[in-house]
Amino acid sequence: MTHSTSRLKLALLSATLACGVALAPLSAAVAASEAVFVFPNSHNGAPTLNPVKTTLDTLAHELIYDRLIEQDADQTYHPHLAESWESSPDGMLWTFKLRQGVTFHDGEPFNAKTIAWWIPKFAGTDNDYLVAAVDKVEIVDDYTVRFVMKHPDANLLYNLASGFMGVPSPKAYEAAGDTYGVTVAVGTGPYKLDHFTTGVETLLIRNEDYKWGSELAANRGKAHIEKLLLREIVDEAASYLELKTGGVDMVVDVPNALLSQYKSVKDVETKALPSYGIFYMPINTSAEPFTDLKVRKATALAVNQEEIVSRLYRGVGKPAHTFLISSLPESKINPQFEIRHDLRQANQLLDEAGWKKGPNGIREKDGKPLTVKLWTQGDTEFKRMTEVIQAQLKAIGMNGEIGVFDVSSIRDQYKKNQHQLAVRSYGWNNADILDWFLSAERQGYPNVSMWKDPKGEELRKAALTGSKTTEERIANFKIYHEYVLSQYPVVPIYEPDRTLAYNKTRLTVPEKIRGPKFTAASIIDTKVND
Amino acid sequence: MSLSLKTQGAATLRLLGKPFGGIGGAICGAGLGLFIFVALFAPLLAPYAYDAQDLARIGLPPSAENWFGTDEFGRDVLSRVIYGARISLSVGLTAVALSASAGILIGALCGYFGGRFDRITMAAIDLTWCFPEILLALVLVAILGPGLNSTVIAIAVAYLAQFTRLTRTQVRALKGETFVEVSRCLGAGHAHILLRHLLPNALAPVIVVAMLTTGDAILLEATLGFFGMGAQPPTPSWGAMMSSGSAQLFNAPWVVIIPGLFVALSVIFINVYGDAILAALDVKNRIRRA
Amino acid sequence: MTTPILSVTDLCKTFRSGGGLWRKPRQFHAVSSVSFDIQAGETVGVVGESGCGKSTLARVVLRLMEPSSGSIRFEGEDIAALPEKALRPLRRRFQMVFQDPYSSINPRLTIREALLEPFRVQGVSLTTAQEQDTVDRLMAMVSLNPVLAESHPHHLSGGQKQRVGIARALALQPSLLVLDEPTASLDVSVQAQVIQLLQSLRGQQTLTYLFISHDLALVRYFCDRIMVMYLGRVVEVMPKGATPAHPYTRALLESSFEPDPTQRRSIVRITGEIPSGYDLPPGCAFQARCPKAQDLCRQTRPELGSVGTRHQAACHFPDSPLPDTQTPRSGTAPSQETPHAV
Amino acid sequence: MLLSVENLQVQFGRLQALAGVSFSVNRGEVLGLVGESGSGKSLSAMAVMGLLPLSGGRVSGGSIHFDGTDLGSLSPKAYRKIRGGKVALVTQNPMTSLDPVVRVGQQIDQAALLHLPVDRTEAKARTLALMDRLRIPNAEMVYTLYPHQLSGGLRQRIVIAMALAGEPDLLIADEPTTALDVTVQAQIIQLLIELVQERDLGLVLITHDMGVVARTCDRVAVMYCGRIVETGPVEAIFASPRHPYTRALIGCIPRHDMAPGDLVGIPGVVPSVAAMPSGCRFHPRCAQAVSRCFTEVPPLSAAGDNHASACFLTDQPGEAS
Amino acid sequence: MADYVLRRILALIPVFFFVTVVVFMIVHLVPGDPIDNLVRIGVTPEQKALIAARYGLDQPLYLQYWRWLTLVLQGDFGSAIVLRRPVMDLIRENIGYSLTLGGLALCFSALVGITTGAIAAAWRNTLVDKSIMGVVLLGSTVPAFWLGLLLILLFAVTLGWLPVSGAKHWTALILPVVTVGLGGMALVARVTRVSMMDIGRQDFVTLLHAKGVPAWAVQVRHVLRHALIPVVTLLSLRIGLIVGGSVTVEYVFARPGIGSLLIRALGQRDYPVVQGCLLMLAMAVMIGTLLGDLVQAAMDPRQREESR
Repeated sequence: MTHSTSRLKLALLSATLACGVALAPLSAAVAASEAVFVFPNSHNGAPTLNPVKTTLDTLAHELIYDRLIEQDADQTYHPHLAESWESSPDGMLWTFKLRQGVTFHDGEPFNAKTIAWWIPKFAGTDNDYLVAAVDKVEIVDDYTVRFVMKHPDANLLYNLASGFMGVPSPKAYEAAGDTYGVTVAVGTGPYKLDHFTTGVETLLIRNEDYKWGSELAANRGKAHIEKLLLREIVDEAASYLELKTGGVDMVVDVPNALLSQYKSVKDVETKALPSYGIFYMPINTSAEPFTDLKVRKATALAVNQEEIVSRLYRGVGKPAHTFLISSLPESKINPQFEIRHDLRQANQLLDEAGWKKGPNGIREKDGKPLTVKLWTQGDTEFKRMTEVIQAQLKAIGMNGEIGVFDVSSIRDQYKKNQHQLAVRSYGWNNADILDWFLSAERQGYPNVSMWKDPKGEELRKAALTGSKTTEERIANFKIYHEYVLSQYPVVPIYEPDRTLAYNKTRLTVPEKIRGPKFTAASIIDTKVND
Repeated sequence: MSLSLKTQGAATLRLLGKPFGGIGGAICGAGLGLFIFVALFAPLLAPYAYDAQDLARIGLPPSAENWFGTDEFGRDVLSRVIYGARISLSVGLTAVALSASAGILIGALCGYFGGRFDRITMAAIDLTWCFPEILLALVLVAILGPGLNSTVIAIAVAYLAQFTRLTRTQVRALKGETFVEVSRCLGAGHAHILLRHLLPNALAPVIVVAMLTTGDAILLEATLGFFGMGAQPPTPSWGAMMSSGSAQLFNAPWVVIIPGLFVALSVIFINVYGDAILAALDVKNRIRRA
Repeated sequence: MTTPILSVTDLCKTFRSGGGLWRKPRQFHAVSSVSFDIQAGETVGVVGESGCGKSTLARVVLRLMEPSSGSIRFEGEDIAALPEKALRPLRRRFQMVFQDPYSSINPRLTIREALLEPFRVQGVSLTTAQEQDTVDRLMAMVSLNPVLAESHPHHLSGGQKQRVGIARALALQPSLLVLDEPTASLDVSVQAQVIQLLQSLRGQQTLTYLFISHDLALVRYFCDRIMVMYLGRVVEVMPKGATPAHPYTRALLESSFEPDPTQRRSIVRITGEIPSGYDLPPGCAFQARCPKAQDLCRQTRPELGSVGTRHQAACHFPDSPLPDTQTPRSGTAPSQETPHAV
Repeated sequence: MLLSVENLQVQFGRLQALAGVSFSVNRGEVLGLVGESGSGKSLSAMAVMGLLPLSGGRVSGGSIHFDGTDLGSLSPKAYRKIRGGKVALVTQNPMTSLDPVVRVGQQIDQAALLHLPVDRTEAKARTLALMDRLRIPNAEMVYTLYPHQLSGGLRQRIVIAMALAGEPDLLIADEPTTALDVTVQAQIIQLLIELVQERDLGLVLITHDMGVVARTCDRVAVMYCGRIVETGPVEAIFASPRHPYTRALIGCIPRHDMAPGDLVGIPGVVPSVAAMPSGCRFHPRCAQAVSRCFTEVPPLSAAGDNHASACFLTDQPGEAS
Repeated sequence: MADYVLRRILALIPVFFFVTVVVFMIVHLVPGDPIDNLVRIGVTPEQKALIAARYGLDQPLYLQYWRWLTLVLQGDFGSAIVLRRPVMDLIRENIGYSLTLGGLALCFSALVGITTGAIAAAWRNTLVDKSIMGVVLLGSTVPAFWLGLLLILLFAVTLGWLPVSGAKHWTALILPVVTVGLGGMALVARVTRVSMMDIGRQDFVTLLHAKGVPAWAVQVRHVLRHALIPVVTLLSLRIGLIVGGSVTVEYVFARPGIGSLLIRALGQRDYPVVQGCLLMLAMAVMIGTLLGDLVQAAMDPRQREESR
């Protein structure tokens, strides 16, 4: 080659060197009174911050809006925007005394008129069931309202304390129309909305005028953190890494599978939150062989909840033996109804039902092997648990064939009644979840068990609409819950602990987390360390 | 001696280039052979059952007992990788075989007959090029439901256009070759010309491209697996293994890194070996034309 | 007068190209009303530069391309409008040798398979022994070493391949052989070999050749009768040895250099190049390059008219076809040739 | 002597492609370098141009003197100055010899800009004048066209213009007309001859066509398998070719006075570089070969005035058939 | 040229309609129902039917298609069902991220790919060539998400130089760009290398040397220029990938983008969003191909001629 060619080579080489970017150490530092949180995974993709219309209430909702009533982790109720309340003995009238001196972020005052405007807004929305029992709202005085009921509702306080009952500013709400919740969201809460991008992030700015914190919080005034960036990260590993590398300060709701990893990081502190849901296995009661109660029961007894907790989750969380979370009084049922692992009895039941062990350990009846569809959705957590269940079912000679679907497809399959067993979960802290998942009106989906039982229906209606007081409601639901478990349409598996992980060099989080979730009360108590 | 040793092989083929040949090709051929052997005899080679859980031995690092460690259910990663070779390679091969057969058939007919039939068919097939392979495959799997069969079909559809186009181009180019005209001149019918002259000559590059595409198909399967579509648990495919392991990347990185390495290795083997074959074909071409 | 083996009348082939949303497709007249007869045993040459339509003519005559209009009578039967299916069995009687020997044999076939293809295509079933005989006979006919039968075409030289092409074309014993520039892609030394072979084959069996070439000297050497084409039309038809009457033919003759240093550095008068076949001007197509062009030439297209014995030219001002001063030293025109109208 | 090549040897790896080639050319003279493909004529041209490295070859022996300078001793940079300047090349295929994405006018300009002290405007003016001289009609317009918009003949004229743009003393034309129609070939040959006379150039015309040689050259060197087998003035070569190969080459060109059967080819094929026959390389194809030809290499020996032939049978001059 | 552009654009119109039909069909073939993702679990079937009717989901498919098509022709992609916002707004919100990542990845592919390809071609068949092509081969054979994870492990976790995820700071772009761009870079490098070597063998290159043009100028001004023509085609074909195909990388790096939006919407069966995104992608590919052809026509006069 000639000299000129060498020159070309030299030129090309130096160009490449110039292209090879010398990576300088870079870090996305966060200013002192700012903090970045990762949203709980289940909150991802919420389309709107309009509390009246949303079907997914998120941490952002809780920080922008205040509610009349707060619920604590032990399911007790505490005043917030409502200072006190009382109901008539027949449950037909509820009177609420409102807190004075509360203003919305846009400067509008909060008073009885607000409530009278707000409650009717629910009519026709997905959330109308929350106040469906309220006939009308009467203004007693500027800071007193009275709800006149259509029928007694023992669940009213629970509903008023739910995340959907954050009170929006009437003025802003009416002005924004359909875009309310997307571009603007105005409440009385400790944080104001700066901007919000679905699936990406929400930036909140401290409400400097806030001085009406609830009694769940130690700090009744404005929050300590000035700016709060809430990020939505789908990939669990990414959240973990962000916390580990200082990209975020807190991950709200750490997946249990990763808990030990989180715990192993130097500056990371974890904190247990109250549990808020159950993993369970619905059994399609309309599909062979599960029309047979014995087979259902055997299947249920095959599930080894303790093993899942101790081995798969390394002791984090609780085994679930009832369908409701353990903090609900309705879950305190007669232990004989609890579903517990009993391999011997399970095998015996299957023998009785005519399913005999075949040569390869799989049971058979009339020449047909006991092979059933075991379906779940695509998230890691579900797949992991399903694989373990599959292995456990094998022990009773049941061959579960796993099918993994995305959430929408699997619902479609449920509706078409194509399924047999499934692994599902819910997050709710009220016994009415029994109604949602087991009501004969909702067969297919959400009643994946396809359960339709006359006695069950009777008990369900009694519990749901026949209870006038909280105590009565609890008692009725207990009976219903016991009956449900005796029929084995569902197998409770696991009550996960929810855990918070944060960078302890950056944040100081209050010792005790109050409220059913990690919410405003805890966040305004959280401090950024210097 | 002419300075321009021009080979008239299809331009697409030449674009792929052949930086490796000789020894590299041989090594990779052997590697590929080894992978296929492992896939065929997985049950004999795997030290443990691929689905044998041992919840007491979760996430153990590589050791004498478990050469590649254990995964989040205490299953032996080595055994799963061995069985995974079976799934990943067979999904890749089946999908590409399916895709190539359909593509060759359609492409040959379109290329040979041309005209309106050709234009409409090709327009329909080209539509798949409007969507990135991954998205196309994801949507198709969503339509077809989960499972290996739908994965295979989705991957096959994703590469259909490529094979159809390639075959069509080849057939169209060959149609202009003198030997086809000779055959017509002798009184040969369409079937004779297509089967005896066009396809045998068009096929060689298509087969090489099919081989190279198998690498891409394995990657695509892995990606689908990463999104939880594809092989259903506990069936191990390399993609599915990486997917379920990704959350463990930082306390049990072997669960992710090892299957990924095997994907990369198999794709490299396939590519280099394919290139070597290409080079060999090219040489033959050159002799013919020189 | 015997029936000509091939009789072509008013043959036209038009290609359309371009065209689009707003434009009309342009028409390219590759072959325009060409008429000629070939008698059995005759060797007719078609000569012209690239783009004159000579190859298209060959293909249209053999129905490898569909004629736009006109008739082609092969041994009395009109094959211009015959459906392809009905034409196939007839094809064994007229064959073609193509220009490019390098791509005329399927690279995947052995020479043997290539030579047997005509029989397979025409449904002639042969026993193994017959196959062997046939291959040996064909190879011997074109003087190829029979060992080569099992090789693939890339092991053969261009000349050898062209021999295979000729053998294959003759396998079914056709009566007409169209040779489309069979030597154009070969070295001169090999060209001479192939021409020699063709001459000897013509001597061995009754063959009629339609010989297409751009080389006037070669055609004058090889053919009994010469048709000169320019832009899709026949401009001159002359017997072997005649002096050209058309200025274009004269230019061609002047441009083909003979190995004779006495003509060194003689002046070439022809200018320009063959224009595109699109949008032809009225009048004589050659007028733009013709040293003798006059107004008449620019206005009226000259028809082919007789200028001597069996000699026609399409020129308003043909040179007088004087008796050729350069008559061959030996050799005569074939005796079977009979006078006929074109 | 403008160019004198002495005992030039070229190797590709271990294969010897040229085994001692000598020829020379003067100003105003046309030297024909003839032979079949594979005889090494193009390689000789590339060796003179110093372009062998492009195809992986190298000069392994002999010398090339241009205008008194030993080209082998030049630095790459100095060689580059000569290339395209004093020595220019016209290549075989006008269809592929021009950069398809550059306007033809600029391609001609480039040569002038590289080798002459001119600026862009001057270069353009020179280009236009040159195009006119080469009888390119409508030069202003053609200047702005791309190669694919031109006919073969025009393209070859552009290639020639490119070669002439650097004001060369020596032109090497490698089969400049092979790809062209006969009438165009005649025009291009005519043009080359005119230029040689007009500019007092030396021209090495590489061709396989004895017809072209007869029409244009002053002297001829016949090459076969990397060797010169016969050289001499054109009249002598055609009148009394001494080497059987020369005779055979002449006999391959059809002539008006040939009778059927007179046109004979050369049997066999040119051997490949890797399998060169021993002795006289032509012996496997030569009808007159004697046993000596199989083992000994015949030297180029004088056979008349300026006429030499490398054949043991040179003493018996043959007639051109 | 203008005529050519116009003709190419007009030719896209039937393709566009074809694409709308296919997109619509595909989306509705996916089993599932957006309403389930819209309402809370406890809603009664009657309420669901009412909501479905509100979105016109109870109508026959061809009517739904027609309604959607008329909207699209007015430049409106309709309103998201689950996400409850105009699809246009959603796309606008996300496309910037996609274009930034994709565009940078494309530039990375192009610049690094062409440079390395050219270097490999200049030193063909040497150790430099082989090692470059080896690295390039590696780049095109590893799964993108896996590469992404490893890069995070190395640069973000172990070395701590770069952020793990997100789209806040420009440094967060480096790893995703490299991850997305590496595959393209490998392809570009190979094509550049091979086509430079191919072009280098052409007659006109010999003649350029014969003219006395310096070797580097021959390589850069002439050979590279030609070699870039197929590279342009290659890159233009990757535009679709850029707009929507980096979904795995978006996932791994927790970045928003059209791909992520599409996957999310597909999961929720939010038909208008999926349709809108797919249509956008298809249009991006069509425009990309068109642009590629135009750039090619600008680079290569022969193409202009053919298209005329």
